[in-house]
Amino acid sequence: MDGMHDLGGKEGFGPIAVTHEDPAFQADWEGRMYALSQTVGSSDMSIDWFRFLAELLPPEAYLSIPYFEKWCLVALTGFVNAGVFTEEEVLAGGGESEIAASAVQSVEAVLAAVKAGCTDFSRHYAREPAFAVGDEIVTQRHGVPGHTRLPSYARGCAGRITAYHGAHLFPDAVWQRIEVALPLYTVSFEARELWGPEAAGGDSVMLDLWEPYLLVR
Amino acid sequence: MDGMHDLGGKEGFGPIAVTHEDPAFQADWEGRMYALSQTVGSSDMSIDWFRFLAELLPPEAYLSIPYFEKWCLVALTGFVNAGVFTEEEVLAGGGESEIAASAVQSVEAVLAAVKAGCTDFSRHYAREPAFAVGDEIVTQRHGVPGHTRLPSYARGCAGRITAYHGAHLFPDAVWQRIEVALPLYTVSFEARELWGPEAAGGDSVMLDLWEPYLLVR
Amino acid sequence: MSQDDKRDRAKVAEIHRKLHSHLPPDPALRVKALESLAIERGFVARETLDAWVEAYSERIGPKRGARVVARAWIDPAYRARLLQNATEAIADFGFEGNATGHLKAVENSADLHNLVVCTLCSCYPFSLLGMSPGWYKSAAYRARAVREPRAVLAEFGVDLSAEVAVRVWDSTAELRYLVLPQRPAGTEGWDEERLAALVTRNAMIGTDRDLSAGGD
Amino acid sequence: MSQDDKRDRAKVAEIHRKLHSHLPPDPALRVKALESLAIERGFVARETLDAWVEAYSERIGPKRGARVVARAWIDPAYRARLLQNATEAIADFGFEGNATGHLKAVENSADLHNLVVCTLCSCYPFSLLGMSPGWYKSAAYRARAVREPRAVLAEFGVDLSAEVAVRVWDSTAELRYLVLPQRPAGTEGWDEERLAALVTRNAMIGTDRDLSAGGD
Repeated sequence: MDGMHDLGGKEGFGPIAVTHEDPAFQADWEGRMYALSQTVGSSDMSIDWFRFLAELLPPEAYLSIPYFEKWCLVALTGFVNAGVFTEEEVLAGGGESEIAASAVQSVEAVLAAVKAGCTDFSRHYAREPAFAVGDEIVTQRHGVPGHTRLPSYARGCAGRITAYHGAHLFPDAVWQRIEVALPLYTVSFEARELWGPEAAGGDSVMLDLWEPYLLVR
Repeated sequence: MDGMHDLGGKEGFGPIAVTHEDPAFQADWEGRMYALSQTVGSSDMSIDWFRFLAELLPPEAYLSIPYFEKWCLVALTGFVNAGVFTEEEVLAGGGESEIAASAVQSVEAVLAAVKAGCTDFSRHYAREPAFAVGDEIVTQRHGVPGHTRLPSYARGCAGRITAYHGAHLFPDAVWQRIEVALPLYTVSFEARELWGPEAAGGDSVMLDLWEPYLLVR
Repeated sequence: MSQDDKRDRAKVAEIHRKLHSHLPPDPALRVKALESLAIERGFVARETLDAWVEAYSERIGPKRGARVVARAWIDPAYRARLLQNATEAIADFGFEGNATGHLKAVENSADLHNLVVCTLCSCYPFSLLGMSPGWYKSAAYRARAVREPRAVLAEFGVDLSAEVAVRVWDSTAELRYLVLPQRPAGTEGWDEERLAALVTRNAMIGTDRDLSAGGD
Repeated sequence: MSQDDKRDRAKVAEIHRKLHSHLPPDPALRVKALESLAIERGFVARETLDAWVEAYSERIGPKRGARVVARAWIDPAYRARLLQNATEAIADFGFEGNATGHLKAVENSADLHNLVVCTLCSCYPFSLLGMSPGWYKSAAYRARAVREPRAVLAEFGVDLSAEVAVRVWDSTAELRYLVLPQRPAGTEGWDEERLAALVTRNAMIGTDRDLSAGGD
């Protein structure tokens, strides 16, 4: 989907608000939101559905609201869409009564949970990958309507495969709850191929791209 | 410039706020702004510099503020940039004292001025145009840093020339105060060439494109 | 690109950011600031601004375009001239002017529908159709009209069969487009004024298609 | 695309629009609504949320990555393992976890500089570097890092000569990247802890380059 999230290469943004050291969270609510995202999920949720939900935010909201507020809207909309909460419950802001107490995690338990969150997205792949390291490829020219991970700035561009990572879960399928794994490659693009002669010769952009995004050159 | 203004084909926008009849202006300030845009200019201004100034608005502002508010910021920034007003004067909101009275136009005089605003953007062109009606072309793949009028959705796309309009002032030059006229063509693109197989076969998009945007196919 | 400091992108963007973040957020106050400064400097008289607002509110508007369309329906020679050079043809009425110096008329037929947009700003034939509607200037219309014109048309109540091709005119140069809709059935013998009353603004942009003689 | 109604784009977009326009604008109140509902339903205990905040505020952060980098500087065998399979190498410290299941280390050299971004969201190796900085998640960084990395680096105070090539890693799949900066001169014989103190978070993202042994 050619949504507002696809920001790579877009021009007109101002200077970067450079910082060198930061607290983990800029505000309390950011910390709460991150904690909620790590603990409160529904069976309905995958990383790719989560990302697609963010991509489906109103474009002007996507561009203007803080990062963790996007996560909050994604969580709320995801729960409403899955039938876990109703819109009315969300808009009422939650009740006062704390009903069910779930087990409390200690900080040590959290650290263990973070470690256990080391997820392997690779899967066995019975076929041969279509490409090998060193192959020259060109990317697909067109976007697809759903969630996908080929940025628009790298569409219709020539590149070279520099690494093969086996088959990884394919986001274009996973968001639809179809678990398919396809070969994943790192592809190197010369900056001038992507941006034209204004770019510095010798600079490059590396992208990890799934096989269906690539065509033989 | 790959700015926020380049909206064609971007996805994620909601339904259109359909109307069938409307007052000329939705609010008084819209009418005032339009009237100002037609009467208050500086010698520094061209239609292309005006448009580029709008493209240089902060992207989140471009997406969220009303149309004629963009015109207002363009006018104010244009005047500040040209040294006509200072930032301080603008931020002070103008003084109270009406100093110089300029001649008053009647409604009839305005109607005559509107008519006189029938501008011819074509210019004599001593050379032969590079393309003829019926020619198959492909558009440039890359954007350019300045103001330009080849939308990004139509870059690197195959089309066919359906009309030649003589040489028109070239926006990519005019915004820089270089008056150059180059051949202008209407180019027809099949919808599937632009958007992929999801588009309806037989549908097309027509664009008026200057010669430097086009390559022989 | 020119290095002329008066055309410095970064400098302009910085002025934009400063003004946008420091001016009062109400657009009416922003325009008031511009108006006050312009009047103070003698660039324009307040009454002149009033006259422009009145001209576009009362005298210039889609009724102009509707008369042009009605005449083209009645008079084959005028229709031919309109399709040949619309800027000259609308000058018969004195409707030429702002943004219509290079006007093209594009004609609908039983198997073709034309739709006009400007994806890069919101170009519009002001002197012929007056001020553009809000939706024409919206990001949604600009983004969607070129990519999914049939879905956009459906939101306007226009359901096209697959047999009708859609031709979208993205008017990003100085050419402007007027859609010439099909004359509705049941209007045989009607005069120009009566026909003009049937022509909607949206039909001349292409977001309306089947005009009706009414009475049903 | 699936027609499954639970995966209906238009429906989701409509819920988004409704919630975004009707919820109080303050993000703190929005998160409070989610927290209240989640606790009410027994999905999580408030104290568990406190523990997650504490873990990421006090225990997980860029100091982890700095230790990994320092060890790679000291121990050539470790450096080789890190470049071969970073997920396994950071497990020596127990730093593997969220978003580091497929970690890659990319090494700077005298003529190569690596820079990491995620243009499509803001992917980041949380378990190794902690929470990402605000600028990493900003539209400006995401838009500009791939197109004009040298201008972005200059804003961070990194001025690269034309002889140094920039390699930007746009980490849009599940691979995450750790930049292995060059060891600063004047640190011969330093131990891991002392070296780790020199490694900045930004150097591990690639927005810092020339680390300093200090003292000048």
